Amino acid sequence: MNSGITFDPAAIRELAKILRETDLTEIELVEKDSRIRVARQITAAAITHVATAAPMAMPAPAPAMAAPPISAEFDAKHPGAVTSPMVGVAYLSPEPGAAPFVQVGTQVAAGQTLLLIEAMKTFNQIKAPKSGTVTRILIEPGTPVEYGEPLMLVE
Amino acid sequence: MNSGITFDPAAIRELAKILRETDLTEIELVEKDSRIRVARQITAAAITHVATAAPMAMPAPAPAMAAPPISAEFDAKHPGAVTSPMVGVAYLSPEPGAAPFVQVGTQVAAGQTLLLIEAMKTFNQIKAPKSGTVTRILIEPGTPVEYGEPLMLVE
Amino acid sequence: MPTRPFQKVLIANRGEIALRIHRACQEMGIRTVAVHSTADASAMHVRLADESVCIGPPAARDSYLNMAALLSAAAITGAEAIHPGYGFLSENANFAEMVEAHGLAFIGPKPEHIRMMGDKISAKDAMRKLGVPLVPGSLGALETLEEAKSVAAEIKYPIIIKAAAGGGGRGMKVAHSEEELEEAWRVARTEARTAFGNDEVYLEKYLDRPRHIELQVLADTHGNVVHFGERDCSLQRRHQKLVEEAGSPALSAAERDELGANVTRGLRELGYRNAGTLEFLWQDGQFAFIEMNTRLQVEHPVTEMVCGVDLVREQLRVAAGEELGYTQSEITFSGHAIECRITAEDPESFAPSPGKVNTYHAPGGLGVRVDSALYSGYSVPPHYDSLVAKLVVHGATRAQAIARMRRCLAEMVVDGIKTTIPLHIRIMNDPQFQAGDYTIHWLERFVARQG
Amino acid sequence: MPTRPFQKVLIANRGEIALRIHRACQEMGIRTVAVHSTADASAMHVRLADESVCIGPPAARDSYLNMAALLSAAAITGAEAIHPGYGFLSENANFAEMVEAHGLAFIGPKPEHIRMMGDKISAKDAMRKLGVPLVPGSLGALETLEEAKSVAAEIKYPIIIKAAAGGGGRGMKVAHSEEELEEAWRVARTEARTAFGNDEVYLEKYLDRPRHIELQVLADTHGNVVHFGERDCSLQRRHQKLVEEAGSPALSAAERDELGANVTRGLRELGYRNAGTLEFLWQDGQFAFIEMNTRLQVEHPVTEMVCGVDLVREQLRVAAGEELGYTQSEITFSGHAIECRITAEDPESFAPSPGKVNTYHAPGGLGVRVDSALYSGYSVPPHYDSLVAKLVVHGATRAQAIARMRRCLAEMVVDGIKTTIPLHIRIMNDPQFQAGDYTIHWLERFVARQG
Repeated sequence: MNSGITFDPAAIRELAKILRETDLTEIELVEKDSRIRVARQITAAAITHVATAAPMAMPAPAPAMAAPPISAEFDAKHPGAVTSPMVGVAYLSPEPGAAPFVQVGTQVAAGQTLLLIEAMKTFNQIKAPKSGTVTRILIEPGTPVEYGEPLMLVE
Repeated sequence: MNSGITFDPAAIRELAKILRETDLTEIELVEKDSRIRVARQITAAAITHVATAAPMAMPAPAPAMAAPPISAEFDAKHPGAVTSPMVGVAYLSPEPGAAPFVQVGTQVAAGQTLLLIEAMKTFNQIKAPKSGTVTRILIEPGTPVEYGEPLMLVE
Repeated sequence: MPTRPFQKVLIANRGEIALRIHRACQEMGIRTVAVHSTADASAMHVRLADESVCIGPPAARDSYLNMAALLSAAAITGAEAIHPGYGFLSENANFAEMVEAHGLAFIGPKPEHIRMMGDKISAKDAMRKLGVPLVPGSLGALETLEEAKSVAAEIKYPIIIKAAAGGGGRGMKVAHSEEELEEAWRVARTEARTAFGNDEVYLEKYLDRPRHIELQVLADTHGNVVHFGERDCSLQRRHQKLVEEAGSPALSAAERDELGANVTRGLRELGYRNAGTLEFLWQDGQFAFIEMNTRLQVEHPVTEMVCGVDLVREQLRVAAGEELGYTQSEITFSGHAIECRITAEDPESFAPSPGKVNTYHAPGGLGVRVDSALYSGYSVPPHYDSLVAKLVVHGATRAQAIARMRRCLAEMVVDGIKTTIPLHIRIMNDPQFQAGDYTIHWLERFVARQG
Repeated sequence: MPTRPFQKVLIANRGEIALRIHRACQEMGIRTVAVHSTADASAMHVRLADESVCIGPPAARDSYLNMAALLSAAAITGAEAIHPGYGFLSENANFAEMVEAHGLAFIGPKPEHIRMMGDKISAKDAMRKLGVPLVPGSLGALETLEEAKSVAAEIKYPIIIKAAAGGGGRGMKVAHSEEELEEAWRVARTEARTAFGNDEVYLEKYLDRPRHIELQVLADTHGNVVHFGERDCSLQRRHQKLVEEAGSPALSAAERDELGANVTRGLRELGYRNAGTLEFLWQDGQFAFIEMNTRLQVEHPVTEMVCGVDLVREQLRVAAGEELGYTQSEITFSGHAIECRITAEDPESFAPSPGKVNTYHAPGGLGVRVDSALYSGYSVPPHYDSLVAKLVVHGATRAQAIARMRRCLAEMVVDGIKTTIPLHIRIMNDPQFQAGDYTIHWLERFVARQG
């Protein structure tokens, strides 16, 4: 498989079935280096429609900044998410052309610098909140980030 | 399994059941390298509230005419209800001082006159839609009635 | 005719106009009686009125058109006057007569004027006598080509020659210049002779790209008549107005003033009473009377926005015998107003879309007015007109009014049913509309182009 | 200073004023950047803006008051100008300086004028020099009783004698006539000597029943200054305005014009820029300057309603370097406007009532404006000001405006949280309010009486 990830379709189907049967909206399983997460949005019942109609009927929130950040799909509440403590522009390396602070797969210690955010001409070091492995980098170097935006996953 | 994750469907179903029973929205179990997380969006409670909020929050309908009819408590959909086919003033006897057409307890045949409604200087005979006993008279003589208002119960 | 304000008024209508009338009454301290069919028991005006009477089943002929029920409802509630709104019985002279015969005030014109204007021929005759402009042309049949040339030169080309006995397009020929006149004259006469056995023809100004421009008038019972300027209602689809403006992007103040002086003089002579609207076709600076509506119109808010007048309040005052209290010179026009009629229809197919409105959110802010009986949770019944909201904006200039309308249409939410909001957005974004460059044919083509 | 319109403006505020600014921008074709705390992610202005940036957690000091975050947000979105609204950083001279230091336009006055007016003493000094009226009285200490009599006769009774070294009410004595003056003079001096060891006293006009009247001004960067008349904001509770009117029921047009001429002359001399409001106490025909607000005010809509101006549009134009394009003589006043501030508070205890609004329904119709960021399903966050809606009406007369406000308050629905709508209904129904007979003390007593 192209990404090197193998998975068991039957297991996922079984989880989906459980999801349907149980009214759950999310199941996440983690074991060693593996993780499976299945989720479902409830849309079936007519009542739900009314219940959610009010907020849904209003205009959708404005796009966050000019280009929607690629991390939009990731929830800032992800347990491994490192979120931005400020508005600014994110950089992955200490200076242009230099090697990045971390890459996917890098083992980091708590307090280790992960990236910089420039705000008001100041470069602020964003540090790992805990030890772990960088499993995903959610921003492109040089792009703007807003407060609370997920930057990396450290798990 | 090729993803290296094994799971116990029964355990997940049990967690789902606990979730429902306890009103929790999320349960996460971690044991050594394993983690199970189940979540459910609560929509039920909000549904009822929002669904009925809109109509209830609006001003109540204006009182029907100057004095609310005493029949307000009775539903026009009562199976024995004789409802007014017009707007006008109801009279229970053919002329002032005369005996009423019917009283509570009167046995009536289908088509028998129950009362008069005056509209546009014309006295309209309101007839029993079916045979039965007058079980309740819902209007006072000389009072206005609106279209569809229950006048008597014939059961 | 009473000389004191009304104490209680019955509103013989439904929907947004019933709410409009209720609001005006309430602001004047007048109690309101809402009448409604069983389908409208939870309507906004029923909820807000001081009293309500259910007058019949959903079908309008048994409820809102049921004269006996309306008069009975007025009798049992002690209402002194009836406001008919628009549509339904508003232009029914018999109803107006019955209302007055029952000792109630009809908030509208005298029955004879409703009757006169209800017949298009008698209306045109009356207007001709009063000196109101009709389509210019020869008054009768033309004897000679020379006579035709002379009339055409006077009213200016293009002209149309029509068979006096004609109909269905036969015997009708257009000439755009004197060069074309002779041929048109001959062909029209030949066709007329062939088709009707009568070659008499007459000649009229040909309006190939007219605008629909109407004039709002108001008269009290003391001989005072004023006008509140024009509305441009050219944006129509199947004779239904969709967008209205005050003033017209095409008309000059001088043209408006001249027409207004002409019309108010005529109506004073006629002894007209209460509000009314004269509808004209307008092209190349010329007005041609089409008909007169002897009632409040759907689009009256645009006039209110530019003149700062409350027309329903004025109707109620005039009907109670009050004098206007102002003259034409005190009526001024400020800025520009646009109304979008939002209907419960598919914005492309125009299929009706009644049903439950889950969420209703009206736009707000400066220069915005919404006349709507919608609320969150209300069900639009399938039995009546599809108009659910009138979104009206005012701006210092027409461009500012359009910009404001665009932002309001983007803010407005009517969720659960389809509405024409998307169509209005497309209209407001159209360069031709923005340039004010449209005729009564424009919208049909615009809709076809989009579809 | 740019001389072309802005392309993109950052709105450094939240709630109804953020929406107000967004609307003005959108109608001018200016793109908007909404900034918001995490508590406001689903706010109306965030939903409607062209772009949005989350600038911090709920606490205002870390979000709406976070200058670095605001400037970073402007930088990463390419905004050219920042509108601060009211409250938050709107009167922070340092912020205005930082904005300009970053090459952006600050939509407001020059930093030095914000600073000058932010200090009450320097503001009063400036106004005295510019000839704007302050509380009349002796400029310094009085030497003799004769001198006191002479000043008192000039400024008219009642007067108050105050200890020059005073404070806390000691050494302050009121005299309502010359007969009372001598005793007041002696007692005040004795008290002053006892309390402060210094018997120097001065004398001021005593305002026992003042109204709060303020004047809206606007200045461009080309030396043009105009005023848009007064607002009467006397209805206050704990220095929070609840109801505002334009114009004041107490002020004559001549008084307004005289004050306006005086103030605009002064501000022209000062080189003031953009919008501002001078607040005065007013009693017996005399104005006494209190302070100047160097920003847009909450109650600006009542001015817009009577003057037909869009003040936020004007702020944006002026900040972009445009000329006003009109003079004082072109500013006219039409009818009367009233604003009710509707807050998420218990109408009797004034306890805050944030939370979910199940149904929001704004009143509509003629002469009604609602500025609110509420919508059905929105949750009012507990972190900020409790203002949730400004209900503004316009009428031909004050009585008509009050009648309109009453019917609007009855139509409005904010279900799920408590609001001050019931209090506003009581105020509108009060005969003293209806007579315009109130001072800055009236509302406190009214609330106490009701409770």
